[in-house]
Amino acid sequence: MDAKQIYQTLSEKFTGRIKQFQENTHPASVVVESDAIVDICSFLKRETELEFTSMISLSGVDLKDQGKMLVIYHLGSIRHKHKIALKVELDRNNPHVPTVEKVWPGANWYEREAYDLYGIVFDNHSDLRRILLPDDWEGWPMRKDYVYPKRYHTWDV
Amino acid sequence: MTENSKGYFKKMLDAVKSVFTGLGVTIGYGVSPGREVTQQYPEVKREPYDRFRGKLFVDINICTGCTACARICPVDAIVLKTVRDENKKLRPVVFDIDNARCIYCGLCVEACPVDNCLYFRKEYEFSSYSKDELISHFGLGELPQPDKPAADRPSPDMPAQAGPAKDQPVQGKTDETRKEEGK
Amino acid sequence: MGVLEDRLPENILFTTVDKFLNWSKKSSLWYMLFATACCGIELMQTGASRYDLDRFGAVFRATPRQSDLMIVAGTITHKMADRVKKLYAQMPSPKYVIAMGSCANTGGPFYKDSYAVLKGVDRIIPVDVYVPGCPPKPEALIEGIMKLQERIMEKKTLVKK
Amino acid sequence: MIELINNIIGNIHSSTPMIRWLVYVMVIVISSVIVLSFALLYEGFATYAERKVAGDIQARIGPNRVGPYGLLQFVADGVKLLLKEDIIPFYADKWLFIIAPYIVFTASFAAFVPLSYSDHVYVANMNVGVLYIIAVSSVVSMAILMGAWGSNNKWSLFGGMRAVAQIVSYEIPIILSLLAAIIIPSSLDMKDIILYQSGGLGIFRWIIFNNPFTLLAFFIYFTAAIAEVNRTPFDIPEAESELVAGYHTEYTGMRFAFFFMAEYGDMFIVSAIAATLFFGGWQIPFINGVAMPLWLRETLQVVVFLTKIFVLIYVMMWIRWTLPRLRVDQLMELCWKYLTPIAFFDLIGASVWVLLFNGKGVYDILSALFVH
Amino acid sequence: MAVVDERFMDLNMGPQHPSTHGVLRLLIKTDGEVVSRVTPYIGYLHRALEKIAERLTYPQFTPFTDRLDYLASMNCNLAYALTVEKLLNIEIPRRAQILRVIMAELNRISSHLIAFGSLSSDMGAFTPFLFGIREREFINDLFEMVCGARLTYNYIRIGGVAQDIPDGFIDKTKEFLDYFPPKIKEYNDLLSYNAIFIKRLANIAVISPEDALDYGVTGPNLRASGIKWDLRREEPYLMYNELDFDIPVGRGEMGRVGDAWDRYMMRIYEMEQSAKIVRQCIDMFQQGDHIAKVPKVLKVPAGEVYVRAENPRGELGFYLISDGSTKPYRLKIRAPSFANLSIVPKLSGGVMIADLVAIIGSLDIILPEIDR
Repeated sequence: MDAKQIYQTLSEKFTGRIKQFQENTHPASVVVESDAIVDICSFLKRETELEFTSMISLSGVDLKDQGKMLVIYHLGSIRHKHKIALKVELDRNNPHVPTVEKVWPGANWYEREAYDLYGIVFDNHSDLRRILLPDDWEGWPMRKDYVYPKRYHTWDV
Repeated sequence: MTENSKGYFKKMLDAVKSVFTGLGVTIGYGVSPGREVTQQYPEVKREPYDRFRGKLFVDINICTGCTACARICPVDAIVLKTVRDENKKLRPVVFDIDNARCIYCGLCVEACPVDNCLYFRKEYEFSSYSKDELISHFGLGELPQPDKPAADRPSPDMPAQAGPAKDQPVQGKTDETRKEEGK
Repeated sequence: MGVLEDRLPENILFTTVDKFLNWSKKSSLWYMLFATACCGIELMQTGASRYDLDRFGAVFRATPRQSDLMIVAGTITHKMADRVKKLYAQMPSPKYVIAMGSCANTGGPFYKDSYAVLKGVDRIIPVDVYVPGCPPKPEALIEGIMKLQERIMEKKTLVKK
Repeated sequence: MIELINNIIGNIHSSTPMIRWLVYVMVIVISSVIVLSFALLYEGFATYAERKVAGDIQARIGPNRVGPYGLLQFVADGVKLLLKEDIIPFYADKWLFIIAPYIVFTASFAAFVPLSYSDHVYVANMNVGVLYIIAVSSVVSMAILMGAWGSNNKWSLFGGMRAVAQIVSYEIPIILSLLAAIIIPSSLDMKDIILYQSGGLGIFRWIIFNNPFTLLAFFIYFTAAIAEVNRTPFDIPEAESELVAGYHTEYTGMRFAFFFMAEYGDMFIVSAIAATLFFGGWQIPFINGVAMPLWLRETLQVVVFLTKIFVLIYVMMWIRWTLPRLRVDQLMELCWKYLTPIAFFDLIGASVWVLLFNGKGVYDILSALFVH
Repeated sequence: MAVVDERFMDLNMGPQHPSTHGVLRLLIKTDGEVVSRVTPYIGYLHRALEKIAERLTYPQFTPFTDRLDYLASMNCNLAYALTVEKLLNIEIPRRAQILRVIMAELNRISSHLIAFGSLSSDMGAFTPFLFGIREREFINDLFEMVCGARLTYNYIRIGGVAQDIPDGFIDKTKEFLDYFPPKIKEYNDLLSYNAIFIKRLANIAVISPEDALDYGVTGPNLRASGIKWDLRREEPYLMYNELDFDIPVGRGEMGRVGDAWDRYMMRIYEMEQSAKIVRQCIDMFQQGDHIAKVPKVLKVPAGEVYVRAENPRGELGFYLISDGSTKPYRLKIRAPSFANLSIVPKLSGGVMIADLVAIIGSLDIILPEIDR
């Protein structure tokens, strides 16, 4: 199935919760409501026509100028060999999105990483801690307005 | 003989056989030391290939002071200061390369518009006791304007901080932290 | 050696003994198996068949307690820095440190733009020899070790400084 | 040694108690010094040899810078280890931590005593020599556990536990397989055992060739012996990739050196037992030594004995640098499911053989047949 | 206050441990030798590569991709170049494509050699590790010849490759291709089919196909689970669709499909295949440019792409958002080892400590790529 058909299937199933279809990205992306992400993901995984068996990647993006945060889920299917990106737009000041850990267990670490670097909170996540940076690190370094710290523990950064 | 006991002996035989196969491989090396591949470094030095990216050098006399190298350097290892001389030509008065920070990627050499101006030598043995020695200074240093001394250049290195004293006995307390680690 | 250290006058006998002690220290530099990043691979290759650090009497030990030399091979991040300090503290003196590669020297590629990398391992532990390169060739590392050996030979153990 | 003194100064048993005790003490001190220096020299060269053998097998050179051909490597290592700071971890159990290495070393060193290096060169001729060695070297497992527990380090503790389990288990196949050999000369005295193996061109009356069961017993013994001295593929107590450095993780400097030397000492001991019990000890192959002058014969015997030992040690090193290591449960499986039952049946077989052929070996039987 | 469960012992493995392949830290709950839970702690090598990418221009970032997975720098260079080229929409000259494939496959061999070697040294056999590095040196020489560095190549650039190959490179590569296959046989004799090695790895840490997909495991680890998924075939980039090579899939030769031995063996098979690909590429060589025309100041058109390539460790993906300037707006690196490692807690319930080492080794993770 190509991306257009996937989008149509989705918009039929989840009427009103799919916001937008962006065809010029590679792979084509579907912008969805943040509340619906778990339903959509489990639908995408279960449906035999789609069968997105694995989550390839999950990335956070800081759109500082628009006051938004993006979470982008790259999904792929081994059987049907198609790919799609799901996008969720979040409020930059209070980014919250439900976790998809239950759908793909592999999402666990990706979500922790997005939390670590962007401060995006994944609701109902089983173990939301910093993953790359030390636990006592301050700030969300991948945000565009991040100021580099001057000192860490007993030495200069 | 039951199937089970057959497996018992077969497994044993297979194991012994595979062990001896492995021993056969190693004894081949063990008895013929001529197969060694060691290059005895200080005596035998393999000449690096022509493209080897060793220490960076500048032919400062043909440098046009275009600063292309300093701009492309992803780690700011090149500190370059230029002034215009009486002929309105740019002269590099300060050209420092911090070999301790250089990542030997070769981007600067490719960016340099003058042939054989900035180039890698095949030199790689220049370890030192201090970090300052690793900075190579190429700048012309002749300063037409005496109001800009060489010490003015931004020091790329902060002074090394004093760590714990050398040969300091480590007993007792230092292990507390180790204990917490459980290691 | 604690009793005699730095106490004896300088004469031929003690200087010779000193030389012998230094010779034994330099000939048996057991390095710690401590590698973080790219340089670690070159460190392994230096210990492997073609360059064979064992020729110099240098073998690797897994535990800091039995090592004399810490070759900081690779990037040290702030998260790792405390561990490096601890490992250094766990080594019995006399102990030596070689900073191998640009990352350990100054932070190297991550000097400018990284918030997470320690800019030079000499900020947390004393370094004896800096080996430049990114990563240094195994030959360069061996040269660094030989330079350290020279330095060890110059040191005085028993004789007054 | 006592016999030697007797020869020199007459029968000391007839002298006054004072002199007798003095001589005893002197003898003990001198012989200890001789054995200790021999053991240390051997251990130094063994470490050097290990590195050279590893070098050969791995297509590299090994130590060659320190002294001619790197021969002084072990001197440098030893002196350096002496100079190292002596760290006793803060939370260690200090007494256990301190004495464990000495006990390990003493146990391995004490096993050098009853060995018979030649017809007349030996320290003490015990009539229970084999038993004594087995008994003394079992102390090692206790001392290793002491050190491991004393270090108060989890990796050390794992190493110590593994070592004890392993050494205690493998003692059983070792003793069973040794029994299969011992019932042929029916003596525990090293010298008797060696003398039993004389004749037959100095090679065919070796116990290993006595009957098929002794041949098998040797392989069982050798496998179990490698486990007994904690070497690859059975080096799980100090498995570098799993337990950092196992039971000696926390040891520095000279204390570590004692552990290290004890390992090589143990290698010598198990090889010496194998050489004595299976390979005719100091019996010189193919040469009839009776006609030689005494000093030449003795020297040759010592050389032959040491050669046999070193060949076995080389095999151990060769195995070490070839094989991967077993997991701890697989190690136990090998011991209890394979080696112990087989050794047991082997012992029965050997006993039956002795009963059937009245203690005669294959060589005796065949030569008797051909003479007729 | 936290409740301490006294049945279990907390054990901290790493960040400095001989077999964690870098600075991985594993917090292990054990009951004796049996592991009940493993929590990996990563980030000890987090160098903020993604942040650096946002602050550097596109060509400037290429050297940093070398340091992503330094065992396969060429492949990382390649994936990054492919990503930027996708946005730039430029045609790569044929010669550059062939060169890229040769370099990527040679690097795959050298990376798998380390995987092979480090697993063997984790299993306690040190010699195969050195043999692996011995062959790797040969490839390092080839790379030094072509681009002047042994490990961090910075050779595959946006638009092509940095330099054309020097004289003699083809001959030397052919020499390597003749030299290499007999060595694979040696590895198999020495290690792959060794009974101890099989016993250590077969049926250990079986990854079922469903789990593999759920956790996003890719590369040889996925193929070992029986799923024939190789991006070189599924989404052919460069000229992989013209090349003839097999994709080895785990068959459970020694145990179950997807066990540690299968994962190990995938790499041996893939080395053979890569050698085959290089040989084909050499025959296909043709004259031409080594790099396409790329402007000196590179402005990449605005857009979003996710491009992935088959690295030795799995799928390396770059998600690039460009805003039309000279610097990336966001560059997300999807590292294969990151996903491969995340399955470790799932795999390691009820295994033994020694198995844990086997699991980490057989997954062949590399830390700089995980931590970025």
